[in-house]
Amino acid sequence: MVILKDFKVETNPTWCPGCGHYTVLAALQRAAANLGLEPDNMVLVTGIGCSSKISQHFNSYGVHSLHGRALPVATGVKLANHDLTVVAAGGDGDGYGIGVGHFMHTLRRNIDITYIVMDNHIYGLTTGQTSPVSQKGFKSKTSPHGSAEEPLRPLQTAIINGASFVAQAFAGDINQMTRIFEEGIKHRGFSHINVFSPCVTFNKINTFEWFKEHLVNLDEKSDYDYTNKYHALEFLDRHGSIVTGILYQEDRPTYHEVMIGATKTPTSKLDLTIPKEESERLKALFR
Amino acid sequence: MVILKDFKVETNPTWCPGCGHYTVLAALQRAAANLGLEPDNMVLVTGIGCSSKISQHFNSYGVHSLHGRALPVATGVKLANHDLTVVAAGGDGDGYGIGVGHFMHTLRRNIDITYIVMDNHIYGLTTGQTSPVSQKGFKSKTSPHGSAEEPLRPLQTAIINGASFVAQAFAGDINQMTRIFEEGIKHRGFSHINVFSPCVTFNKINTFEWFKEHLVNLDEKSDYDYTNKYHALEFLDRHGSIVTGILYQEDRPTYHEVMIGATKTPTSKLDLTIPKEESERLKALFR
Amino acid sequence: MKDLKWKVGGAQGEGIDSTGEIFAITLNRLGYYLFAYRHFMSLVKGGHTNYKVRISSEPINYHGDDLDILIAFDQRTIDENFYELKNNSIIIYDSSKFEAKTPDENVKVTLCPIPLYDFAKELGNSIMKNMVATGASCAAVGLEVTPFLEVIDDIFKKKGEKIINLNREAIQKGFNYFRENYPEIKLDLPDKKGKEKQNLFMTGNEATGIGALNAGCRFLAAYPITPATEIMYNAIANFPKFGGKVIQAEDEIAACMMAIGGNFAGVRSMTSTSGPGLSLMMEALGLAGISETPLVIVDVQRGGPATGLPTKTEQSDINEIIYGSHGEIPRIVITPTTVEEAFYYIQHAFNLSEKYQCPVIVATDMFLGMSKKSVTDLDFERVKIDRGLLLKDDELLKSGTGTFKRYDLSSEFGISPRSIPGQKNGRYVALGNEHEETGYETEDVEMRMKMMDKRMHKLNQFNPEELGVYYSEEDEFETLVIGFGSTHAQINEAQKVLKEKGLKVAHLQLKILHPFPSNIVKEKVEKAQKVFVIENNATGQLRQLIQLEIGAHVKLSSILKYNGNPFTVNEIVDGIIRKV
Amino acid sequence: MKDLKWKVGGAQGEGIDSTGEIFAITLNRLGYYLFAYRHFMSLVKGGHTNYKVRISSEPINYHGDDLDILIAFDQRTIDENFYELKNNSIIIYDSSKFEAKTPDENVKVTLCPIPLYDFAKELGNSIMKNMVATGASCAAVGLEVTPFLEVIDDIFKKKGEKIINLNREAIQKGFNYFRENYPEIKLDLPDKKGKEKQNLFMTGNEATGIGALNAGCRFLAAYPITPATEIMYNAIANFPKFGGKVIQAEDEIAACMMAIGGNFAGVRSMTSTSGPGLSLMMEALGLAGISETPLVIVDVQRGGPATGLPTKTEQSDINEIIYGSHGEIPRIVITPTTVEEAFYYIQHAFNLSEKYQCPVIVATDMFLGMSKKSVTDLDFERVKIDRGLLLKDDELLKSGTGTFKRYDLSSEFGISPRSIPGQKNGRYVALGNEHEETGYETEDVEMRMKMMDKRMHKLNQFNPEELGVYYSEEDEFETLVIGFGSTHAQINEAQKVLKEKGLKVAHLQLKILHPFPSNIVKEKVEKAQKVFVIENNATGQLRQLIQLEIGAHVKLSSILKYNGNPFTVNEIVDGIIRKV
Ligand SMILES: Cc1ncc(C[n+]2csc(CCOP(=O)(O)OP(=O)(O)O)c2C)c(N)n1
Ligand SMILES: Cc1ncc(C[n+]2csc(CCOP(=O)(O)OP(=O)(O)O)c2C)c(N)n1
Ligand code: SF4
Ligand code: SF4
Ligand SMILES: [Mg+2]
Ligand SMILES: [Mg+2]
Repeated sequence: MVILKDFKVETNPTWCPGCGHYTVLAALQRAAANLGLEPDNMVLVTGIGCSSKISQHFNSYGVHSLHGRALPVATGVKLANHDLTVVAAGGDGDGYGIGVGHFMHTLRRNIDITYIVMDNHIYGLTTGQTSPVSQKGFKSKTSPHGSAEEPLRPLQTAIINGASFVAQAFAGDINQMTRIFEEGIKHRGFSHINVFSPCVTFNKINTFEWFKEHLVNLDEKSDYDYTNKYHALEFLDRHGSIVTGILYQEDRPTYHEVMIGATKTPTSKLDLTIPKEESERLKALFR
Repeated sequence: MVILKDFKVETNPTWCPGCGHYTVLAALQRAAANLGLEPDNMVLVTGIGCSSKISQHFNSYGVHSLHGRALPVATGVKLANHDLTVVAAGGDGDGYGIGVGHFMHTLRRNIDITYIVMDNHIYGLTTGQTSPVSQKGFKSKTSPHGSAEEPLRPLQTAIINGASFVAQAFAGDINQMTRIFEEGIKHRGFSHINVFSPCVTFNKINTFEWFKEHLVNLDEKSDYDYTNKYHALEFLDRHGSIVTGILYQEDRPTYHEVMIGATKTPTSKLDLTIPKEESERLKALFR
Repeated sequence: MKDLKWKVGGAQGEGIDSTGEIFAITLNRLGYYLFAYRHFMSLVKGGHTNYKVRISSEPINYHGDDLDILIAFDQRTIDENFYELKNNSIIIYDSSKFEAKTPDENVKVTLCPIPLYDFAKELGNSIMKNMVATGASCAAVGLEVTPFLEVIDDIFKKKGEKIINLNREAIQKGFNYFRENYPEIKLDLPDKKGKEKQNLFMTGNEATGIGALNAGCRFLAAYPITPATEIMYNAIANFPKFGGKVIQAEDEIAACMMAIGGNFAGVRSMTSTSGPGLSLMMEALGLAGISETPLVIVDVQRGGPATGLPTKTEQSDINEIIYGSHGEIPRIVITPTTVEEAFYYIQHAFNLSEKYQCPVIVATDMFLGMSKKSVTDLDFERVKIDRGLLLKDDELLKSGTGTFKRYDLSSEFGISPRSIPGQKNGRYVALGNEHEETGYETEDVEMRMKMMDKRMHKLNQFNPEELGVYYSEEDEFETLVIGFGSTHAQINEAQKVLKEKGLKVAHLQLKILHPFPSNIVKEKVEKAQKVFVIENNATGQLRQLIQLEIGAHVKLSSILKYNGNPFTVNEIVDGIIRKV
Repeated sequence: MKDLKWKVGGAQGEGIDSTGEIFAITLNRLGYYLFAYRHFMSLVKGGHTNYKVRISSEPINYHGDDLDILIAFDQRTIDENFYELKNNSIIIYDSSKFEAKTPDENVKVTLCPIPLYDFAKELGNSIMKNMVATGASCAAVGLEVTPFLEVIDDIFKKKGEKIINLNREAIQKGFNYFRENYPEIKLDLPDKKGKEKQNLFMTGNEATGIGALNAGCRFLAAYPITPATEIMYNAIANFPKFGGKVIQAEDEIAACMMAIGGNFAGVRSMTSTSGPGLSLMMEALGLAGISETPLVIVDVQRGGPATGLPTKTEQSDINEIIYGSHGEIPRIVITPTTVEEAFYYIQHAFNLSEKYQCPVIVATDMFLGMSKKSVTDLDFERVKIDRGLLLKDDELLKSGTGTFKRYDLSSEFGISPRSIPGQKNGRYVALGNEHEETGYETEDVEMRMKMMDKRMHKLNQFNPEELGVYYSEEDEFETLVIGFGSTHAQINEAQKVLKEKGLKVAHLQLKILHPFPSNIVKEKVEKAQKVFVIENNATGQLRQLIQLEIGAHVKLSSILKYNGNPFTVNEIVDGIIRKV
């Protein structure tokens, strides 16, 4: 039996005390244990940032890749062996800044991975610059007079462009977050989970308290219909996107089931020998 | 007085006969002439693709840059000299494939440029591969069994993420297209104009005829409210995005007016000398 | 070696390629050895394109300097290709469209007007002019029409009876017209030495694709780019049968990162691209290097820089391939010289990449990648799959549940055994930061040095000469000619010409550039009085490598070509003669 | 040269930096010459960090090998820095937190426990322990407390009376405690030779930012990355006053492309980054090269490859900087050696970039970029803005309305005059494809050659030696030491030590690597019996450049360091002595 401990590593995370990323790690460990996943069958792929260090602190296979590039690596891993549970994770800068192009394309392909964005509305590791989801007017070292840019709306963008599971969680509510992670991992297809995970060191605006004050919890709305895209968009809009819960879910084939060369057996387990008659057939193509 | 001829170059475009891009070029030339723009005060920035060759065929300053990178170049040009009329253009592969990250960030900044995407649902110049907006099931050399991916929804994405002008035109209707270009160029802020511009050589599905059959013209809908985002989203959804007209428009400050270092005088026209008292002040910052 | 050179030219989009193809496929099936070169422009319709076929009695890797038969669909074809025509050559042209003018009276050329277009129109489809021309070509080289008709049957099988018959008729028309009107003209084909229907007719790109498949590659992530896209098409056509997967990535960064992910997860994975894409992969390359993840990149080079000359050939990415990516990583750079080698060397690339757990870049170019040749045979057994130090499940099980040392410093030659996800007890994090033996991030100065040394010294035990150097085996020579990659054939032919002229010339062709095969290059350079380095680039990148690795600056002299076309034999001969 | 070295260390996030800053700023204002080096890790809190200040009576560019005073907030600080402590040095440590242990009994060190934390607590804020330590430091070096209090007043001006008083009190407390408890301890400061409140105290990054501003740069597009982000901060703080603009791009590709757009539109524009960002700019670099658009890139190098050692120094991007981007372009690579040069050379970079219409890369590193030194003065007049061949409005008007030949082949040295958008009659398309004189895309073989030659020969007239080589002016020497960039100071000091030991050593420091200053390097290398090439990288990238450009393989020998830290003087001295 897999237990929580199996997903823990010996060394301690190097995050600042109180950082939201700690609870995200804990929730992911719980979710994995609750689902009875095997650490050896999981791969956690991350980009670069404080948040992206989570792949070093979670006991599974992992790739701590390059800034903004978690999703293509995760895609490669999944397509190589679709029996693996693949989770991609990173920060808002990583995923919605430099990496937003991969985000758009991975979600529309419906690759069967869970993508957790630890969104603190700031660049943490590089010590506090404005991120693409920082609020308009947000002051940081790179926007001393307040950000002049409209923040991106990743959840809405995901919903509109074909993500089949879209949810939002909050590092201040580990129980809901754990449940959402479980649902996201169970979901067959691309699961996009944005987690408000406050940076206690550099973001003095979007703090745990701030989120607690503003957050609307979908679990408390019994009439919410998470199969309706426009319902989700409208709801997000009404609440300034400060909502937690499962926003949208849809069942459709995942990429590795329908892509060129789709196989039941994971690619990594295939026999590589090419029988004589096949090599002759291949040659004959050129005669 | 500027006339249409001023925007024409001597050499002929190298597009295939009948390619939609011809009319896009013509409409842009007309729009520029109608608006009385000076060719010398215009910059047309493109990426790489058949469509992106438009910068060579339009008589203004131009940059025919790199695949997917028209928008950052256009941004640099505009911020360097905001008195210039800056138009960015390219294909669907260029803008929504490799370049979609720049698209997202440029639009949310509301850089005052007009971005024309000549959308033929295919990669033309590289002789026919599936593009990120090719329909699901679309067959091409890279998706012989039909595309397995959900196409991106660029218009909806633009509307949701803060583009202040979003419209769609059709190469088969040069008059409407010209009007839309004029409005887009006049609009202060980021104007996103998607133009259905059929590739007569490689896309045998989304042809001129196909579009003519399916297109809904917003100009004919007197009750359409282009100031309402959700109205626009819903309308696009209802018509499978095959709609022409101005979908959404909003008035808000453009980036160069509110960014760090915003000036009335274009940056390129500033005097570069640093007076003695200023150099002394600068040095004093380090004492 | 007797040969005959034939070329068809016209405007892009007119079907020039398929005319060339049908002509060439037929001759290949008959047992001739061919080499076919495609010239085209970076636009879809209009622009001049041509397809040249050299026909020989022996295997060849170059389409030849000159020309015996030119089929011209427009005057531009004549203007642009006339300089290639030999004395006593012929031009078959479409007399329904234009009156041919020959730009130079000194070259004796026979004009053979044929109303190609009119014939086609008669058949009801102007595109048939290509087939009429094919028929005429058949007559001009003195072949019977039957084998051509058979090829037509095969190729248009799926298109139905009607199309087949139309094409057959067109060929027959052209054949008959030529026989009747130019009975005296017959350009001799060389002896046919190959067996019928035996030789394969394929491009370097196709050989790369099939080679990768045979190497056990089961995942290709790529983004379309000329002249590399064909590798992707080939994979799409052939990987699925073997459970292999192909994905069209959103850009080259993603493509390369996907391939890294695939390799990490235990599948031999690659990406194929050309210069612009390669430049975008520089950061990813470093990740593969430091995380010791295998990775194979194929760069089909084209004219640079930036977008440069997208449909032309060049060998100018070598510097970036060897030196690109910030910081320092081990890597292997292979440059196959022929279509056959494109097949075999991609297999070595996968073996080396897994053996040394480092990126391997295979650099071909548009000339090698898109030219087609008759290949006698491909030996699918020659290069055995060797997956390097991949731990077996039971080895890992025995190791206990303690943390797995993926980057074990005590490993021999610095190559630590790998585990792959799914294996028990093999968990680790592959990362782009400096790390400890377990993969955990570190900034410790000692560990940093040890890990850098581990990585940078991995290749010390690898002897690049074993993999790939061709030497012409002269015992005595004065002049040494060095090239790499696709220039092999022309240098080879040039060497013969120079020898006939009495020069003592040896030829060294490098098939690996990094690690540099210093020993043999040094030995030969030292023996030479003068060394010519032949490259399809403007700065002499190989010459610079030789200077760096060997020295001998004063002996070295560059012969460079960077106008987008492959070298001719004559250019090399001339270049050398002018300087010795 | 007498000097004193002081260091404060503790956990990241404890305010170590500001302790160092206040101590250093005060001494700088007093007229001492300082060099301050920051050591930190790639995580935000926790981890060991320290701030070292070397105080001298003359300008210096290195923080010194050893240490006189260590302020330790934890035992780790002692453990990690003990090796630097000289005999008779002191450790001031926080005795309310731990009991100091010294790892080596052979080094005579006086321990000065002070209950820093308890004092701070008494004041009501634990962060005040830093100020207590500053006060103690002040006493330890025998200074009066007043100048420190003045600095406190200045720095906390905006924070209000209360904070100021708290800080003042804390300093006073530390000062008094030290005086009372360790009256016998006073480490002598060197003579103070500078004028009070005269020297600037700044980092290489700050000098780069201010230099760019003075060069007329009015647009910076960048993406945050350690250790380059400071340049962006500096621009944000100072450009707007002069109408300059700064944008935080979405990634480095965009940043570089924006800078190209800005330059195209006539504004001197730049981007600043470090290795990973540089790798992403490779394709854009080629675009600037072929379109002949000026572009300045600053690469503040850090430990590679990939994410590598993000907060450590290295000189390992040189290969990519010189050889990166597919295809071939002209470029200039400058490597300033001091903070002052960071100021002047960025100005040359802009002039050269506009003069030669090609990219210029300024390669500093984290050591130079983030270390702070006392700078006597910066001469804002020294490097005049020279915008190269920018056409005036009336010149263009005179030219008539015919198509403008942006890439005029008849231009002298291949440098064609430029127009900028908005100018009448200057319209053209800047492009990444090969092009004609007007900028129109071409695949013509003749034109291609001409354009390549034009671009590649532009720099022939540029003499790199004029720009940047330091030579120590020995007439006679046996050993030559060559370095580039930020290693200047340590090599310089090492040279002195070696001379004292009787070795005949000369020192050549390169400030430009491409085009390579071959003449002087050749001349000196030829004179030398043995040449040592000192580099902060693992493969000897400069040594390789010398081999490539000069030859002399056997004379050359590398002294390399690649553990993330700058060289010590001793490492260089030892390295040389061991080999001569
Ligand atoms: C190509 C590249 N550019 C820039 C960086 C520097 N960098 C490291 S982390 C980071 C941002 C991290 O922000 P985010 O993803 O939001 O994560 P957080 O630290 O806030 O959790 C940046 C810009 C890098 N490592 N690589
Ligand atoms: C970095 C890079 N990758 C790939 C290419 C090859 N390429 C040129 S154009 C193009 C696609 C063009 O499609 P689109 O933008 O839709 O324009 P269209 O030709 O359809 O008008 C591609 C993939 C390139 N030039 N650069
Ligand atoms: S800097 Fe912010 S995001 Fe990073 S570890 Fe600290 S609190 Fe968390
Ligand atoms: S290939 Fe398609 S997009 Fe390109 S020019 Fe021809 S018709 Fe137009
Ligand atoms: Mg963040
Ligand atoms: Mg397209």
